[in-house]
Amino acid sequence: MDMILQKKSLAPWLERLEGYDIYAPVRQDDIWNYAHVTDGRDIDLGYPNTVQSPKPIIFPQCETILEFSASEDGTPVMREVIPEPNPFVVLGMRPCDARALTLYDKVFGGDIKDPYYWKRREKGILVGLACTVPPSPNCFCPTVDGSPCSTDGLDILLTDLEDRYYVESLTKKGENLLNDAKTLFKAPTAAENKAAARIKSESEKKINRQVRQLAEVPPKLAGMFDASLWDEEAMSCLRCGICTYLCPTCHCFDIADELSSSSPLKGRRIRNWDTCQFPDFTMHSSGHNPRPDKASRLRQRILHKFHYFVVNHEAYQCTGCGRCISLCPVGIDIIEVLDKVRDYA
Amino acid sequence: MAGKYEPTIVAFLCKWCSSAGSDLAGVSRMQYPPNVVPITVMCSGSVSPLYILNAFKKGADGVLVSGCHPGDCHYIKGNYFARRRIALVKELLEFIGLEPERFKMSWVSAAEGTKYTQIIKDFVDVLEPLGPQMKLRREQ
Amino acid sequence: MVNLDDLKKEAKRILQDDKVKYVVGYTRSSAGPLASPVFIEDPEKIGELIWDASCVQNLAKFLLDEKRRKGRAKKPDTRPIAIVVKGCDSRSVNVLLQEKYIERKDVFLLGVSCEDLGVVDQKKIAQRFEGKTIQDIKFDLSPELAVTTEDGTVKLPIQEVLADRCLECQANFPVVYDVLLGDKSRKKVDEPFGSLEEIESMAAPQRWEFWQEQLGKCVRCYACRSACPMCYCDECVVDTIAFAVAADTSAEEKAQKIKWIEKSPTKSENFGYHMVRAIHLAGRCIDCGECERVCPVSIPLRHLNKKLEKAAKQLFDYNAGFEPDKPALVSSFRDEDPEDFIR
Amino acid sequence: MKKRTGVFVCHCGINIAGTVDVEKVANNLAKHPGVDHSEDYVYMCSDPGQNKIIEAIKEKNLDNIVVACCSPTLHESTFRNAAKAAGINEFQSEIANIREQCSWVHKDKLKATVKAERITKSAVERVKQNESLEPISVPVTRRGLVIGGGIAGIQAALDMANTGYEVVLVERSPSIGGHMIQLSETFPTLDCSQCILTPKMVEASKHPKIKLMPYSEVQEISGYVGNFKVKIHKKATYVDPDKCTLCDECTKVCPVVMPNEFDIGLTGRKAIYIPFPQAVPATYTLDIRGCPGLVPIACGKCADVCEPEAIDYDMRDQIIEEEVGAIVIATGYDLYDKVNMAEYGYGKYPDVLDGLQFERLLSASGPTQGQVLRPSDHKEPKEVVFIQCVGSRDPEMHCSYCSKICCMYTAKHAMLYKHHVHDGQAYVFYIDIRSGGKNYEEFVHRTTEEDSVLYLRGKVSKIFQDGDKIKVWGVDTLSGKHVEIDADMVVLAMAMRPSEGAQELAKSMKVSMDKDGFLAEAHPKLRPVESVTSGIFFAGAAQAPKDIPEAVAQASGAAAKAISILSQDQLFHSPMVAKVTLNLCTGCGMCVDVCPYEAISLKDGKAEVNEVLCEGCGTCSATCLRAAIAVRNITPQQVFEMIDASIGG
Repeated sequence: MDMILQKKSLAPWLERLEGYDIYAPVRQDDIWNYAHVTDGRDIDLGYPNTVQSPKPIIFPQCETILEFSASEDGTPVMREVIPEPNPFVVLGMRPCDARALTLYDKVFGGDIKDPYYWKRREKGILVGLACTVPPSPNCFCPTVDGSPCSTDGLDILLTDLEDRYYVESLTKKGENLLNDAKTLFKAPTAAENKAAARIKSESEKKINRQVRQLAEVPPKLAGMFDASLWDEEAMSCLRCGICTYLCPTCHCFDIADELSSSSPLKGRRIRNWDTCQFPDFTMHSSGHNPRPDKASRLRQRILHKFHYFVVNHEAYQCTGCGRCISLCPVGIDIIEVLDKVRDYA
Repeated sequence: MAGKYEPTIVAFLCKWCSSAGSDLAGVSRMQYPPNVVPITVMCSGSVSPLYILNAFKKGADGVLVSGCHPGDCHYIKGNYFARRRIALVKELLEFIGLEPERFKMSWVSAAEGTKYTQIIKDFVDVLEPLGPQMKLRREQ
Repeated sequence: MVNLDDLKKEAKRILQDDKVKYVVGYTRSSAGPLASPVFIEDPEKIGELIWDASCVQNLAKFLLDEKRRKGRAKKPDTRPIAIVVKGCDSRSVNVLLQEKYIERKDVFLLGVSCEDLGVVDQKKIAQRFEGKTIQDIKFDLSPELAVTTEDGTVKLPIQEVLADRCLECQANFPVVYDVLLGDKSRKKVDEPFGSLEEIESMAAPQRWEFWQEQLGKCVRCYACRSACPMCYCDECVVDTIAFAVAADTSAEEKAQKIKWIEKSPTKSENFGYHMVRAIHLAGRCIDCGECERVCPVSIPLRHLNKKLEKAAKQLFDYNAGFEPDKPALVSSFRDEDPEDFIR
Repeated sequence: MKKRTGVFVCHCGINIAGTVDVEKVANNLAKHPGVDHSEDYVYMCSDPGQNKIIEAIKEKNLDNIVVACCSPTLHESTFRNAAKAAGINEFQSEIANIREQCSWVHKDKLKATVKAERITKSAVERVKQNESLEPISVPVTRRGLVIGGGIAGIQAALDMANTGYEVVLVERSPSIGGHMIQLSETFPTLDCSQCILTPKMVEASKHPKIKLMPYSEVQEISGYVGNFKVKIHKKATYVDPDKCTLCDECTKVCPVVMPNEFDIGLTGRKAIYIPFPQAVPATYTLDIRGCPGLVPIACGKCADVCEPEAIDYDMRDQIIEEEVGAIVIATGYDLYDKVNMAEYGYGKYPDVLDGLQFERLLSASGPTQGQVLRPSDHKEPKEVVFIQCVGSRDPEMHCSYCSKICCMYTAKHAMLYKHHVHDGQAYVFYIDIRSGGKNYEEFVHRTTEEDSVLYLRGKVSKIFQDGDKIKVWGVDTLSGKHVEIDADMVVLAMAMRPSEGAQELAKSMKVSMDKDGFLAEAHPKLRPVESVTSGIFFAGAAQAPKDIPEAVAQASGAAAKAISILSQDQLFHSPMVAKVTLNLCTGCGMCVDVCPYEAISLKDGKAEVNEVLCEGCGTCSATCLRAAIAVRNITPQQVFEMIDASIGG
C-alpha cells in the first residue's frame, strides 16, 4: 500500500503516534545521531549519515542482564533483568542500517533467541528513508547486495519528493501505523508514482564507490589467514574501536560483573559492546594473546565480515554504509582492502 | 543514619604528620564531627590522583589530602610532589565543574591537633549546604 | 615555503643510503580528504609523499608500533625509522625521549615547518558546508583550498578553517629534527589558551552541564587514547584485564587487577576515563589535537588537556616537549610552587 | 585461596567502649566478607587479650588479623608480635585506630560506632591483601663519625671510642674545644672551663680509636644506616704538625694581622697562628685568607725563619673518604648575628660586648689576662649593664625561642664581674629568670643576695654612646619606672643560633630541621637524640640551646644510640618497600626523579629498587603513570578497597 505524506504533515503524524517512543536523527553539535524525540518539529530528515547507526536503540552498548547482592548470611541473591521497552518507531532509517538489523536477526536469532535483543526488536517499527542522494561519499551498498532504496528489514519506506514523501508500507506493522493516521495520507497520483520510481532508479547511479567482483573475495579469504597483506594494511591502524563500534553490523559484546559495593556485596552483571580491534578482546588470563598484533585484528575483522559470516549465514556482514571508511582516523578503506584481497596473488 | 544529611569525607593523612596530628587531637580529646574516615598513607606524596577520583566515584562528598608542612616531610620532599600533583587534580576537578569546596589539601603537623580539628569542622560546614556529591558518584 | 620535492629528495636519500628502515609520511587517501599515513621502504615509491594542510595526523604514534615490533622480533632490525614531523609532532617526540621510551638514534626526523599556516580542522570545513556531503577537497593550492560538494566547487582560505590548536601553536616548526624544511620564523600567537575562555568563563554548574553532555556522548572506542602518542602504556587504566601477566603471576594477582574504571560507558565511568587520561597527560600533552580530531562523536577533548597545559605553564612555568633532558612536570617541583590552595 | 581474617575490637576500658558500641562493631564485622572470627575484649593489649588473639589465630587458623584499638604508633608492634607468636607472619596484622581517631574525638555514640566500623572494615580490606614479609637485613660498617669537636662532639667520640669502636672526629676549625674552651668559668660551680675541658681534648687526640680530623669539613654524605660513605674536605694548614716545634718564631715575622676568632675579635692574630696555647692538635695553621701568597716571592718570611722546615707552601686541600655505620652531629651553635642587633649598638660601640666576648675578658687566658677592662680605653668599668634575651623570646623581631642558658651565664657574668671589681655595680635587665637545674636557682640567688647585683625586670629600649659613657634607657616593669643608666660597659646575652653551615650539612644528610634551623629530633619526647634518618644522631646545641651538662648528657645518649647500631653485625630494615611490576614498567624514570633516597635506578630500561635504601614513602607509586611500582602492603589495590570500605559503600 503506497501513500503520499506532505512534509508539513510529518510532525502532525508523529503527534498521532501516541504510546510510541520515537527515535529519529537529530543534530548535536556538528554531528547527527539518533535520539529519542518528543517534538516532531525537531525532526529534519535532510541529513547526511548519522555517525552511529540506530543499532543502540535495539542493541544498547551497555545492558544489565542480572543484579546480585548478598543476603544476611552472605549467600548471593540474583535477579534476572529483562527489558520491557515501550513500542517505538525509528524514523528516517537508512536502508543500509535497516538491512543491518536483518543480519542481527540471524545472529541473535537461531535456535537460542537472545531475549534482550528480541524484546526490543519486536517492539520496534522501522520507518526508512530512501537515499536519493548518497548520505556519505563512501557509500557502497550495491556492492554488498544492498541498494539506496532497499526495503529489507523496514516496515515503511519514505522517498523524498521535494515537498512530500512517497510512503510505502511494507509490513502489517507498517500498514497499521499508517492506518492510525489515515487522514494525513492520500493515495499517490500516477505522476508521483513515476517520480518515485525514477528517483529510485537514479539513486543507485549516484553512488560512486564499489568493490568489483566481491563474490571472488570470500573463497579467496579462506586461504589468506597467513597472508602478508594484513601486516601491510594494518601498518597505519591505531587499534581504536571506531570501525567496529560504529558499524551497524558488528555485534560482539563482553559480559562483566560490576560491583556498586563490595561489602555488603551489591552489583550488576552487565553486557557491553566489545570489539575485536581491542587487544584485550582475545587476551587469555594465561597472558597469551592469540591475536597479538593489529594485523591479526584487522584480518579478523575482514574475515569475519566477508568469510566466516558468509559461511554461517550466507550473507556479507556489511551493508556498505561507509562509516568505517569515513570515520577511520587513518583512512583505512575497507573497499581498498577488499580490492587488494581480490587481486592478492 | 536518619535525620539531617551527613556528608562523608575521605581523608588521606600522611602517617608521620597529619595522622599523628589527628592522634594528638584524640589524645587532647578535641571534638570534631564523625563524618571523616581517615585513611593513613605513608606520605602525602603517595596519594595518587586515582585515589582522589576514586573516592569521589565511590561516593565521597568531600576529599581531604593532608601532609607535613613543606620542609618537614618525613621523607624530605614527598609533600612537594604532592603539592604539585594535587594542584593539577584541583584544576581539573574545578574545570569539569565539581564544586571546588569538595576537595581540600592541608598541611597538618604532628603538633597541630587543633588545626586538624578545625579543618574537619570547617570542611563539614562547607559540605553540608552543598548536599550529596552526585556528579562523580558511580550510578548504583 | 616547504618544497615537497625537497622532502621527497631527503626521504629518498636516507632510504637509498639505507640510513633508515622505512619512512613514515603522508599520502592522499581514498577514504577522505585528509592525508593518510604512508610507510615507504622502496625509494622508488617516494612519489606517494605529500605535504599540505591536510597532513593533520601526528605520526610520532608509529614510533610506538615500531618499538613493539622490535620487542616482538627474535632478531630485531635496529635501524631507525624516519617520520615526517610538524612542530607539535616533534614536541611529542621530545616527550618520548624525555620518558626514555625511545632513543634519539631510533628515529630520523624529517622536520617540516607549518610556517605561518598549519593544518585544517575537517569539522570546521563541514560546518562551512552545512548539511552538504563533501565529495572532495583539494589542498594543493595553499594558502587556499577547493571544496567540492553536490552543488559545485568553492575556494576558501585555509587560514579560515585552521585547527584551533594551530591558532594557539607554540612551535610552528619542529624543535627537534634531523632535516628541517621550510621557514624557521616563530609564528606569533596572541592567546595561547584562548580556546579555553569560553568554558572557563562558565559558572561551575554550567561547566558541569557542558561536560556532562559532552562526555555523555563517549562510546569508549578509545580512539583518543589510540591516536595519542603519549598513550603508550601496555596496560591502560580502563583495560578490563591484566596485560602484565608473567609466568609467575598468581591467579590472585590477576584477579587483583583494579577496576578503577568500569567498561560501561556510563557517566561516572566516562568521566573517570577522561579525567584520568587528562591527569596522566599533564605536562606530557603537546597539543597535537589528535584526540579531539579522531573522536567520532566530536567531544572537545583537547580542552581537558589544554586546561592542564595552562596550569603547568602558569603555576609551574612548565612547557611540555621543549626540554627532553629535564625531569617531567610531576617528577619535579620548585620550592616556590604555589600553595595558596592549601590550608 | 580465600584469606581468613580475624577482627579483635578493644574496649580500652571505657576509652573506646565509652563512645563506641564495641560489641556492635564486632558483630557487624563478623558479617563482613572474609572475616571468619570477630570478638571484642576489654584490653586487647593485656596478656589475656593477646592470648585471645593467639588462640583465635590457631583455632580458626586465621591468615591475618585486624586489631581495632589505639593508634598504631602505640601497639602495632605488640600485635605483630602476637601474630608472630601464633605462627603467622607479623605483617599479617594491621591496626584500626578507633581510639585517637574515633572514640576520643566524638560524643555521638551511634555515629562514632558507624565510623569505627568503617575504619575497621577498611583495615580488614587492607590486611586481606597484605604480603607476608621478612625484615631486610643490612650489613654494618662498625665505625662512627662525629661531626663537630666541641664538648658534645668530644664526649660522644670518647664514649664510642671507649666502647671499642673506631671514631672519626671532624672539626671545622684548627683545634677542637668548641665554644666551651673560650669560657672562663662555668655555672653553677664556677670551676675553670679550660681546666675541665683540656684533659678531654687531650684524651680525644691521643685516643688510639679516635681519628682526629681538625680543620676539616664534611662535604658529602651518601649511603644509609650502617653503611654511610662520607667525603671529608681536609683544608691545608701548610704546617707539618710533626715537624713543628711550637717555637712561635713564625708568628713574630708574619706581617699580616687578622682578627682573632678565639677572642671574638677583641685581639688580633697573625696569618700564621696557633688558635690558643692549649690547642689540640698543638700546631700552627697558615690562614691563606690573610697570607699574601704561598710563594716565597710574595712573602715567605715564616718559611725562612722556620728551622725545622715545618712550613710547606705546597700542601694542598684533600678530599678524604671514610666509611662509617653511624653518625653523630654535634655542630653546636653561634651567637645571633650582631648586625641584627643594631638597636643595642652592638658592633657600633666598642664597649657593648656579647656574652662570649665578656667570657674572654674574664678568662685568665684572655686579652686582659682576666682583668675586666673596657676595650675602648682599658679602664675598669664601674657600672656594667647586662641585658638578657637579646634576640631571644622575640617572635616579632628576632627568635621566638628561649636560648635557655643566658639567664644562668648572665648571673655568672654579673657575679664574676663583682668578684673582679668589688666596688662596681652590675645591673641585669631580664624578662624572667629561668634557673631550672641542679643548684641553678641557688646560684642566681647568690648573685643577687651576696653579690648584690641589681636585677631589673624589663626591656631596654635604647642604648647610645654619650661621651665615654653608654646610656642605657629601659623600664623597670615592677616599679613601672623609666630607668636610665650611665654605663661603662654593656653585655648582651645574645640568642643562640645553629652554627653557620649546619643547615646545608643537614640538608645534604637528609636530616630535617625545625623552623629555627635547629636539627629536628625523630620524636620530641621519646626519641630526642635521633634524627628521622636512621643512623644519624644529635648531640649538643645543634639540636636546641643547651648548657654544658645537658650537651654532655645528650652526647653520651647519642653515643649509646650509635653504639647500639655499631654493636650489631647486621641491621634490619622495614620490608614495606617499593616493588616494581616489570611487565608494566616502561623505564620512563619518573620514579627515579622523585625518590628522596636515590633508592631507584634504571637497569635495562626498567626501574630497580634498592630495598635497603627505600623507606617506603610511595611517592614513586603516585608518580608512576603505569601503576608499575607500589609499596608492599599499602598498594593501590589495597587503598582502592580501603576507600570503598571507608565510604561504607
